[in-house]
Amino acid sequence: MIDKRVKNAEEAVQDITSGSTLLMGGFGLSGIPENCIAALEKTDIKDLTVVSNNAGVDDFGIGLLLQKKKVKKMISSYVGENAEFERQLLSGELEVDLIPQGTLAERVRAAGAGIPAFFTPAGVGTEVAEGKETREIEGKTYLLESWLRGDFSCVKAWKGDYAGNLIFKGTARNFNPMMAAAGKICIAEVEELVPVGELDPNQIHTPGIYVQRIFQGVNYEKRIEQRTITQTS
Amino acid sequence: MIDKRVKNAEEAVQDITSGSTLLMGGFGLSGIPENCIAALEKTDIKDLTVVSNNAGVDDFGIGLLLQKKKVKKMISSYVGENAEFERQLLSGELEVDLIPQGTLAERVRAAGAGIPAFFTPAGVGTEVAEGKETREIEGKTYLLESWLRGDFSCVKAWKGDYAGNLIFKGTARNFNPMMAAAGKICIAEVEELVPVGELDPNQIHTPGIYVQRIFQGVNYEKRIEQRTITQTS
Amino acid sequence: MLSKNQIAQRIAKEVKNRQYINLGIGIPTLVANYIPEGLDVVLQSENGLLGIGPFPTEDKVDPDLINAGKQTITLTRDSVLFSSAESFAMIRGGHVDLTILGAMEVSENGDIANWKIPGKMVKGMGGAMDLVASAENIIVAMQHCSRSGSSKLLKECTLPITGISCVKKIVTDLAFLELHPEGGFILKERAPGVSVEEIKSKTEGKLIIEGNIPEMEF
Amino acid sequence: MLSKNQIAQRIAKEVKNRQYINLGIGIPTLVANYIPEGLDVVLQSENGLLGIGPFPTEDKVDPDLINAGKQTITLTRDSVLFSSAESFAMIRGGHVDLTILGAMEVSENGDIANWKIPGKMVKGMGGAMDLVASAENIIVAMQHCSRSGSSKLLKECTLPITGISCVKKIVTDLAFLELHPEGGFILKERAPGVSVEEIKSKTEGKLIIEGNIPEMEF
Repeated sequence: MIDKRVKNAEEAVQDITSGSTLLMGGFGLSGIPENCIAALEKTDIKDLTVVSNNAGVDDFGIGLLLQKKKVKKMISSYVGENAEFERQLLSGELEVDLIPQGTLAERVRAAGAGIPAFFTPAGVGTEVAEGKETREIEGKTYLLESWLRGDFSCVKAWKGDYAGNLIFKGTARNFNPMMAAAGKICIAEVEELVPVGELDPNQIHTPGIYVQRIFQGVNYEKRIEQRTITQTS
Repeated sequence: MIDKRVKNAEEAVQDITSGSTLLMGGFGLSGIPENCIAALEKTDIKDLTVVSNNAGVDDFGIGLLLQKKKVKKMISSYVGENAEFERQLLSGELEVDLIPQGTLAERVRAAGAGIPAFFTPAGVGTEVAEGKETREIEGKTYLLESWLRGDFSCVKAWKGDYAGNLIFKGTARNFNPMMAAAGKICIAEVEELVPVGELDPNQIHTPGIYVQRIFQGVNYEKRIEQRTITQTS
Repeated sequence: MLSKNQIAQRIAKEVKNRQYINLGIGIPTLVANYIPEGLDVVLQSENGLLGIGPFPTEDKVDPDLINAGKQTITLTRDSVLFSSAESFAMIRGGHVDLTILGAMEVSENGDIANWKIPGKMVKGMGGAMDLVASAENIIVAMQHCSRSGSSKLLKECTLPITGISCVKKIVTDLAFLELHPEGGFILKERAPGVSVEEIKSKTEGKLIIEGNIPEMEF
Repeated sequence: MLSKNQIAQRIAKEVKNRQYINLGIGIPTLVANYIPEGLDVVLQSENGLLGIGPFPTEDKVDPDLINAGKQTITLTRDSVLFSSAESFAMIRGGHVDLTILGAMEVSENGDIANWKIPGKMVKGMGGAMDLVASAENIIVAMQHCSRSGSSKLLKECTLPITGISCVKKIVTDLAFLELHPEGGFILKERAPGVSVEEIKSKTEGKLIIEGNIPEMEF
């Protein structure tokens, strides 16, 4: 067994340097690496390029890194409601690269899978296509998109074992598996860290080969953005 | 719940016509759709193009379809030991397209995922590259490969539910998930068919959206090609 | 004129048995409430879920179960969970049968604009560009005119577009229309109490009117 | 001259702690038997498994558990199962640290030929082309000469090649060699009792001999 355990988030992120490209799991605030974000917030790192489907909210998630001005560039599909984000963008402090969500997922998946480029229909005829190679294949037009790799990736799983095998829960899986595989160093934080042999080998979502460091996170807040409820009558 | 159940293999394959392209799950004889093959063997269908990592052995698996001269073309990565296969190939009755295994897996995956073409390093500088577009990306050369779609796919899972959700077992998963998604009509045979709600929604390998027909197979032989044993002392 | 709920209700009549359906944020989400009884359909959420259940009761709220609009939801008996890459593989691969989404503008050749307004903060296209580029069957829910009264069914979109030649049907507060394969909005039904003349005057793009145009039935 | 098992044994000394390793069919499979105690490594099987255990006892044989050579195997405590697409994603994506495979010929610039002999029935390349095109670290296990005595370490491969400029190290029955980045086989060690002269005479490609060449130690 290759033991991937590190003590905590601080140890896990300690060699992330300014200027790095960081891939982050999560959709909205669901399945985000809360502990890694908190640890990064405390460092002096800056000028990060952060690849994440969303950019958090003002006071949670990636929003915390934006508040501390650690992010030079966001690569996302939807940046949502985030006043500080908007301020930095309008003032020119922050660059943003907006990518169709499926293209983002596939570019990151391609990076982990060693596919440097692929054709996809999303964005054909739109400003997303500007400057990109297009090709007609079997009567339909496609854009050539390239892989999107990271120096580090930070992902959050439900359960994980010492060898870095991960299982996600519910819709908190989202971008986490692809981000894990596409980071040169993948840091996984989990709600429950178990010894090897406790997870069903047939039911692992992310094989440990993609994960370089794993630790059990603490104090998960799991904030909800839209608390929609069915009233019991 | 969209009920995908059909009665048996005969009903499932009844509209497969001569000249169809058929995608088949399995690696060697492991995880092959035994019931679908048996049902196809009994039909008058011929001139099939069969996409499968291997071609079975003389008297089992796809070998049974070869014996009955139903196959016009095999698209595989390794065709192994199969005397009838060799005879048909040498006599010109059978065409064979040999593809690197990872390229085969990815071409089929791409078909299911709506990616018409992608770059891959496998085969660069070899005869596999003949006639293919190459491109240097970040200092390495890649080949452009296209998706590989089927009119039908036949896959074999361990468990499945009425809605077509599938779980595979052990290394019998292999090519099955990709083949399932890449067939216009996917026929899934399972060892155990259960009502919807019995499988853990977090642990489905192939979501039912990819599966059009499902039935519980019978009389699985699960033949072993290399029975390697550790002697107990 | 139709209310938002009535637009959703009229769209729901286009849903067919055994469809996998992706519902966008806003009016499209409301369609789920009007899908006729007896139809077996499955709703897809692009953040990684097939089988979207109703909102949870207070005690069942789970931060690990949200839809693409980031609302807390529940599972159904036939739910399946998966990654975002798998989700868009389904969408891009044409496995989702019907896509219903909102629009700011649609052109007479089926282009759609729904992600960006010049001069306003751009929030991103999310999954909309993948959906419109991939789906065979796209129905748009929208208002026929802007608040200032200008038509949103145009010869050409004025806003940055999300996808080209992709919209098949439109339900607005005034009408149900289909896109002609060679261009033009075919008027199929009028909202109750709305005249053909009114629709004509509020449609900038080519409007095709053939025969008697019935009122919608609910 | 080394036996097949000794070739495997010598290759095993190149294995490093914490590596994920893909072993090809034949001699490479034997390497597993000689991996030094105390090294934590994981073996990958391209049909969808990390963590290959030993062959099963008679009562544990499972047709749903085979390796890429189609042999029945067992799982280890840290095994993970996955699809063929995921398996080659790992390989192509460079996540497998070490690939050990057999060869019929290797050229002095690191080209490898191991899948096809003209005139013989072609069985296919299986996963070999993906492995050699993707792996950073490839060790080849092979015989130095053919049965007729001709060298298999060549200036240029004569057989159809499997991959270009990819082999890093070679262990033959006669020697341990490394590929020079600018071409040529660097002789690093002799098999016990084999002279430099013999290796020289049996190597058609450029052989680089620097200083004293030690005998292998086991």
